[in-house]
Amino acid sequence: MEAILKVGYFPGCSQTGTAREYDISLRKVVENLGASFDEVKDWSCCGATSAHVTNHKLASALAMRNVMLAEQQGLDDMVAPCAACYNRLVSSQYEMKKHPEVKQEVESVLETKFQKDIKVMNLIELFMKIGLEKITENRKEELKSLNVACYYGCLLVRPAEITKFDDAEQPTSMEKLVELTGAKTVDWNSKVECCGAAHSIARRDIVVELSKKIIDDAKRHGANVMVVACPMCHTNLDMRQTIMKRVFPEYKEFPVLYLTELLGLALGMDEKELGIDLHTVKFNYNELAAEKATV
Amino acid sequence: MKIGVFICHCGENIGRTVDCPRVAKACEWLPGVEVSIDYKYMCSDPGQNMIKKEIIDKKLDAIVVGSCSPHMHEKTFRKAAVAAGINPFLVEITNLREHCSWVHDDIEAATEKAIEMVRMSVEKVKRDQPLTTIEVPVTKRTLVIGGGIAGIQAALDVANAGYEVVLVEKEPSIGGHMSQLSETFPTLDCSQCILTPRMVEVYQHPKIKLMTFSEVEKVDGFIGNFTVTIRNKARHIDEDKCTGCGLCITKCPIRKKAYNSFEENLAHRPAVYVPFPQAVPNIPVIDETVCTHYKNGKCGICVTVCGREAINFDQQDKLVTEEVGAIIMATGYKLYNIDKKPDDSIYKGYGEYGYGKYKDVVDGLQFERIASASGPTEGEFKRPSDGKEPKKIVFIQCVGSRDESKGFSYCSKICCMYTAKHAMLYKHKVHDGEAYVFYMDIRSGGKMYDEFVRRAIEEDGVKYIRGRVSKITEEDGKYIVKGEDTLAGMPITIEADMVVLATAMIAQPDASTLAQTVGIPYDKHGFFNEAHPKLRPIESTTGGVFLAGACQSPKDIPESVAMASAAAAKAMVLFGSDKLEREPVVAKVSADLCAGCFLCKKVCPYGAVEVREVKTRDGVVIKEIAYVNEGLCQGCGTCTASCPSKSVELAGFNNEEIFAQIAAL
Amino acid sequence: MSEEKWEPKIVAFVCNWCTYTGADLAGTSRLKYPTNVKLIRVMCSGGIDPVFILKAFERGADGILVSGCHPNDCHYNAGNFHARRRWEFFDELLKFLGIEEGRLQFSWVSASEGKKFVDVVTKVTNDVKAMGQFKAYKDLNDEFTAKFPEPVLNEKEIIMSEEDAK
Amino acid sequence: MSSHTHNHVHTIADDIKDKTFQDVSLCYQCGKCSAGCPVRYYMDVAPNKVVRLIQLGFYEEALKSTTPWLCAGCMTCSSRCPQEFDLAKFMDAVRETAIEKGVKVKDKDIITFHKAFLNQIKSFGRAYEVGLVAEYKLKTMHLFDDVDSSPGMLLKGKLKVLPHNIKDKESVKKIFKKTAKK
Ligand SMILES: Cc1cc2nc3c(=O)[nH]c(=O)nc-3n(C[C@H](O)[C@H](O)[C@H](O)COP(=O)(O)OP(=O)(O)OC[C@H]3O[C@@H](n4cnc5c(N)ncnc54)[C@H](O)[C@@H]3O)c2cc1C
Ligand SMILES: Cc1cc2nc3c(=O)[nH]c(=O)nc-3n(C[C@H](O)[C@H](O)[C@H](O)COP(=O)(O)OP(=O)(O)OC[C@H]3O[C@@H](n4cnc5c(N)ncnc54)[C@H](O)[C@@H]3O)c2cc1C
Ligand code: SF4
Ligand code: SF4
Ligand code: SF4
Ligand code: SF4
Ligand code: SF4
Ligand code: SF4
Ligand code: SF4
Ligand code: SF4
Repeated sequence: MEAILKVGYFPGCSQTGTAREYDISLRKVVENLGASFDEVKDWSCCGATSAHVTNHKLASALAMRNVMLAEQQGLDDMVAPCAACYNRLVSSQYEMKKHPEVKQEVESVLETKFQKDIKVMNLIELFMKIGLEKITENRKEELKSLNVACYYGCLLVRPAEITKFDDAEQPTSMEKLVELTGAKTVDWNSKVECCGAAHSIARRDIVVELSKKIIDDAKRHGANVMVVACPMCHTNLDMRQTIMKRVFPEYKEFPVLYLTELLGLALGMDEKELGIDLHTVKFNYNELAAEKATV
Repeated sequence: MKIGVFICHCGENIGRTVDCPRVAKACEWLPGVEVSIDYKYMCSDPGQNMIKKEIIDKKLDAIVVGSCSPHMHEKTFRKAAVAAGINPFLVEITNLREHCSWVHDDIEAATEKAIEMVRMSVEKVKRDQPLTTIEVPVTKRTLVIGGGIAGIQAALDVANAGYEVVLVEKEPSIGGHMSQLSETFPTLDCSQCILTPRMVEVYQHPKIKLMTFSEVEKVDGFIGNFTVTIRNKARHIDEDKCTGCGLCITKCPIRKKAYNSFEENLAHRPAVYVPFPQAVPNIPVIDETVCTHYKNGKCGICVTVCGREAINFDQQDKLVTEEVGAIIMATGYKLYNIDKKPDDSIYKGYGEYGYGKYKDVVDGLQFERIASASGPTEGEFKRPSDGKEPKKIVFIQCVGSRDESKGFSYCSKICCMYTAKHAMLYKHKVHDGEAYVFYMDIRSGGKMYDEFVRRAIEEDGVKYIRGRVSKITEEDGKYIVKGEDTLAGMPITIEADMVVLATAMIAQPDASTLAQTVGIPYDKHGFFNEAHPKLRPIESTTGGVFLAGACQSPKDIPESVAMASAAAAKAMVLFGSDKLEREPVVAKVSADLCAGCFLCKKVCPYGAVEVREVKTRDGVVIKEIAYVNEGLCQGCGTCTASCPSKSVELAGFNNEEIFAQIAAL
Repeated sequence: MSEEKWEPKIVAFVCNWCTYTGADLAGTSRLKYPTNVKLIRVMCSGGIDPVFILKAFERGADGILVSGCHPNDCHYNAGNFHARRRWEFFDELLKFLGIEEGRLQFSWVSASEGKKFVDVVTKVTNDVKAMGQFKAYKDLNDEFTAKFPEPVLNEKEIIMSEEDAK
Repeated sequence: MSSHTHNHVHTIADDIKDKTFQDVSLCYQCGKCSAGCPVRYYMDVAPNKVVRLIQLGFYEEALKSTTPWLCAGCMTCSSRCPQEFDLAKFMDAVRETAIEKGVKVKDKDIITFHKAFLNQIKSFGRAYEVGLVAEYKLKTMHLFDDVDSSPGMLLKGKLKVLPHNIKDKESVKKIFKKTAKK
C-alpha cells in the first residue's frame, strides 16, 4: 500500500460552526481519496475581514500565528478551505516576503522567527496535490444530471500575483475538478463576482442583493446547482435565500453545494453523510435527476 | 618630445575664476613642456595663429589646449595643429571652462585644480600615438527591411535619387498595415486609393529590387559595407512564370481551413492565395500547412488549371546575398490582441474583457476591415457573430497601452485618432446608431487632429465618456459594458451590440531578434532605439542603419512617411562621397600578447572581434588570436577592460595613457 | 601638507557620451561643486579596467567615482551592461582587498543630468571626506617603490615633489 | 520609519504609504475600480474619488465617507487597476486611519460588527457566532433582524451555544495588546 499523504489542515472558525457540513464533507472526501489531515494544533482565528479592515498589524499577526504553529508542528503545507482564511494567510506571507520590515514587525509581535516557507493551499490546490486521477479512480457515481455553476468568489483567485494558481478573471480549475464527477459545467458571468461576504451580518441588504444577482446569473446560464469553495460564500448564497424568497415572491430556491459535497456524492456518499441536509435549500441528487428526466 | 601648453581665458569665462597666467606659468615646469602661454580667446583667428606659430617655431610634437569642452572646439584645434604639421591626435583638450571655472567659485582651489588637470593632459599627450583617420569605401546601395508605407516611401526616395534599393518584405505582398485601413484620419480619404499607386511604382521601379515573402537572416559588415543574407521563402509558385491570373485561387477546394490574416481572421482563405486583391506582386503563395498536396500528395487541382505551369510543389527556400552600404529599418508594428491568455503571452491580457471570447468584441484593425469597402462585409457594418447591423457600439480606448498591469506603459498615440475615425465612419453609415467612447484622455496633437475629434463629438454626436471599462459580459446577444463616468462620478452600464477595443500598437514580436541580427539597440518594449531622442531620431546608434516608421515607436502615416524620407536622405548623405572617414578610435589586438581566450569577442557589442589564425611560413596554424575589424569597431573599449592579458587596447585611450593620467594626479 | 588642510583626492572615470557631457551641462548651467574630483574621460564605462581603480588608489586617490550612461541608454548598446557585471564582481574584490565601501562609488549620469552630476560629485566628496585619508595602498606602494623604484611612471612624481618643495 | 526629509510634513497620504505601501500618486483616476466595484451603488463617494480626495489632501472628506466601510475587500478593483494600485489595501488603511483619528463613521453598524467580531477573537481565540451576533445585536439594537435564520442554525448545530475556546488564549490576547494603537 502506498504511503498515506498527510496534509496540514487549518479549518478556520466557520468550519466549526456555520460551515460544519463543509468540515464534515471535506474530511470524508479527503480520507476517501487516501489522504489524511494533520490539524494545526490550537489554531486561532485568521482575523479575516474584521482585523484587516481595521488594523493592519493585528491582521498580519493573527494570520501568521497559525503559520507559526504549523511551522512549529513540522508541517510543510496546510490547506485553508475557507477562501477568506486562505487569502489572509497567503497575503500575509506575501507581504512579509516582499517587505522585510513587515516580517520584522510580525516576528516581534509573535516573538518568533519564521524559517520555513509553508505552502498554504486552497481547496482546489489541495485536490491537485492529492491527485486528480484519484478522483476518477474512486468515482462511484457519475453526476450526469448536474449542470454546475462553479463559483469562485472574489478571494480565491485574487490577486493573481499572490494566489498564483488560476486566472483572476476567467478561472477554470474548479470546472476541471467538477467535470471529473461526470457533471457538466456552465459558462457564466459571475464566477468571480463578490457576494459581499464581509457584510453578511451588518449590511444584509447588500449581501442579499449581490447574492441574488449571482444566483440569477447561474440560473440564466442553465445551471441547476452551484458549487462553492468557501463557507462565507455558502452562508450568503444558501442561507440568505430565505430572505430572497420573502422579498421576491417569484423567487425559486436554488441549491448551493460545497465542492467537497459534490465530490462526496461522486465518491458514493449520500447527502446525509455529507451534511447536505444541514443546508437551508434542500438538495437531493436522485430527486433532481428524476425531475430532470421528466422535463 | 616637445609639448606646447596653451591656456585660454575665454574672455572672463575662464579667467574670472582660474588664474590663467599662473596656470601657464606652473605648466612651464612640467617635464617635456617646451612652451606654456595663456591668451584671451584661443579659438579666435589670432589665437589659432599663435598656436600654429608656436608649433612651427618651437618645433612642437604635441599640444595641450586648456579651454572649453572638447565637444566644443576639439575639432578647431586639431585643424590648427594639422595646418602646422602635427598629427591631429597629438592634441589634448583640458576642459577648464565647463569642468572648472564655471563650476567653482574659489579662485585658489580652481587654479590648483586647473593646474592638475593640465598636468594630466600633458602626461596623456606624451603617450598619445599619431593616428590616421580610417577610410572605408561605400557601397551605394540601400537595403530597406519592411514594405509598409514607411519602407515604400524610403525605397522610392532613394531609388528616385538614382541609387539602387533592395526591398525585403516578409509577407507575400508589400503594403503593410496601411493596406488594411479603410479610410484615414484626419481627411477620411481611402487608404488603398492613395497607397496602391505607390506599391505599383515600387514594383515597376528599375532601381528597386523587390523581394517579398523574404526575411533578412544575417547582416555582416559595417557602415558603407554591409553584406546581407536574405531568405526567399518558397511560394511554391514560380514567380517568373505566374501571370497572376488567379485561376488556381478560385479553383482550390480548400477554402475554410485557414484564416485570412489580412482580414484579421474575420474571413477564411484558400490554401493558395494572395493576401488581398491589389497585392504587389500579384503572385500567389501556397500554404503548406493546409494544402492537400502536402498532406497526402493528392489534389493538384491548381497544377491542372494553371496554364503557365507555374505551380512548383518542390520549390525550396533560397538564400541570396546582397551588398549594401546603408540599411533602413521599416518593419512597423503589430496590434496588441486581446485573445491572449497569460500563459501564452508576454502580457497579461484582459480577462475582464473576455480574452477575445466574445465574437463581437473586436480590435481596431478588425473594425477597419469591417468598415472597409473591400473587407469581408463590403463596408456594411455587420457584427461578426450573426451578421446583424449593430445599433449600439462601445469603443474602449487605451487597451493594452497606458496599462502597465495588462500591457504597456506608453501611450500608443494613434488610437485616440483612429477611434474617433471609427465612431465617425460608423455614424456616417448607420444614422440611427449610437456610438460611445470610453477614454481617459484624448490625445490628438497634429494638424487638424483635434478638430477631427471635435467633429466626431459635435457633428456626429459620438458620446465620449471619461473613464475606463471594468468588465464586459454577454447576455442574450448583448454585451454588458460596465464603466465609470469619472466626470459625472457615476457608474455607466451600456448594453451594446458590439464593442471595439482601441488596442495599442506594439513592437513586432520578432523585432528584438531582427535588431540583434542587424546589430542595433531596442527599448524594453521592442521598438528600435534612435541614436538621440531629439537630435538624431532617424539614426540608430549603429553607423549606416536608419529607422523609419512605426518600428521606432507608435506613429501614424504622415509621421511614418516623414521619417521614411528623412531616413532616405540620411542614406543618401552616406552616398555623397566615395569614401567614409572615421575617427580612428578603435581597438587593436597585439598579436604577440593575445592568448586567444576570446573574452573580448564575447563582450563586444558590435561583433567587431574576429578570429584570426596565426600561421608559420609554411602555413601551419600555430594559434588563433583575436583581431578587431576597424570598420565595425565603434571604440567603446569594452574589450580592453575584459582582456585578461591586456593585449587589446583602444587607440587614444590605451592603458598607458590612462595610467599616465592617474599617475599625474 | 598639514592634517587639517587635508582635502581628499578623488578620481572620476566617466564615459564620453553621458557623464562627461552631463558634467559639461553642469558647467554651462553654472552649477557649483567641490574641486576635489578630477575627471578621466573614457569612451564607455564598459572600457574601465578594474586595474585603473587599483592603480588610482595606489597613486594616492582617496576615493573613486565611476560613472556612465543609464542602463538602457548606453551609446554602445551594451557596454555599460558589461561594466555593471564587472563591477558586481569587483565590489567583492575590493572588500577582500580591504578597501572600505564608499571609497569606490558608481553612478549613472546622462548627458542631460547636470544637476545629478553635481549631486553625485558632492556626495562622493563628502563621503570620502568623512572617511578620511586612504593611506593603506599608498603606504604599501611607497614601501614597494622605495625597494623597487618604478622606471617610467615615477619619474615625474619625483619632479613634482621637488616642485612642491619649492 | 518614515523616509521623508525633515522639511516634509508627514501627511495622511504618506501614512497610508507607510502602512500599506500604496502610493496614491499612482492613481490616474481612470475609474475602472469604481466601475467594477460590487458595492459601488451603496457608497456615498466612488472608490476612485476617495483616492482623489486623498491625493488632493481633502482628508476629512475622505475619512468621513461611508465608502471604506462599505468596501467588501473583494479586490476586484486591485486586480484590475491598470496602475497596479491596490485599492482594497488602500481602503484598509483609510479605515484604520479613520479609527485612529476618531472620525465619526456614518455606517456605524459595520464598525460595531467588526468590533464585536474582534472582541470574540480576543476573548476566545476564535470567532464565536452566538456571542458575536448577540453582542452585535445588543449594540446596534437590531434585535430581531436575523430571526429567519438563527434558530434553525442553532438546531442544526451550526451555531454553538458555547464559545470555542483555544488553549493558548493568552497568546492571542498578547497579539492584540502588542498591535494596539496608542
Ligand atoms: C486600427 C488602426 C487604424 C489606423 N488608422 C490610421 C489613419 O487613419 N491614419 C493614419 O495616418 N494612420 C493610421 N494608422 C496607423 C498606420 O497604420 C501606421 O502609421 C502605418 O501603417 C505605419 O507604417 P509602417 O510602414 O511603419 O509599418 P507597417 O504598416 O506595419 O509595415 C511594416 C511592414 O514591414 C513588414 N515586416 C515586418 N517585419 C519584417 C521583417 N522582419 N522582415 C521583413 N519585413 C517585415 C511587415 O510585413 C509590413 O509589411 C492606423 C493604425 C491602426 C492600428
Ligand atoms: C515653451 C516651450 C517649451 C518647449 N519645450 C520643448 C521641449 O522640452 N522639447 C522639445 O522637443 N521641444 C520643445 N519645444 C518645441 C521646440 O521649441 C520646437 O519644436 C523647435 O524649436 C522647432 O524648431 P524650428 O527650427 O522648426 O523653429 P524655430 O525654433 O522657431 O526656428 C525658426 C527660425 O527661423 C527664423 N525665421 C523666422 N522667420 C524667418 C524669415 N522670414 N526669414 C529668415 N528667418 C526666419 C527664426 O528667427 C528662427 O530662428 C518647446 C516649445 C515651447 C514654446
Ligand atoms: S576656445 Fe573655448 S574657451 Fe577658448 S575662447 Fe574659444 S570658446 Fe572660449
Ligand atoms: S499560378 Fe498559374 S493559375 Fe495561379 S495565378 Fe499564377 S498563373 Fe494563374
Ligand atoms: S494542391 Fe493545394 S493549393 Fe493546389 S488546389 Fe489543391 S489544395 Fe489548393
Ligand atoms: S492615443 Fe489615446 S487611446 Fe491610444 S493610448 Fe494614447 S490616450 Fe490611449
Ligand atoms: S581577450 Fe585578450 S587575450 Fe583574449 S582573445 Fe581577446 S585580445 Fe586575445
Ligand atoms: S572597442 Fe568596443 S566595439 Fe571595438 S572591438 Fe572593442 S568591444 Fe568591440
Ligand atoms: S483603477 Fe486604479 S488608476 Fe484607475 S481610478 Fe482606480 S485606483 Fe485609480
Ligand atoms: S475591494 Fe472594496 S472598493 Fe474594491 S471593488 Fe471590492 S468592494 Fe469595491
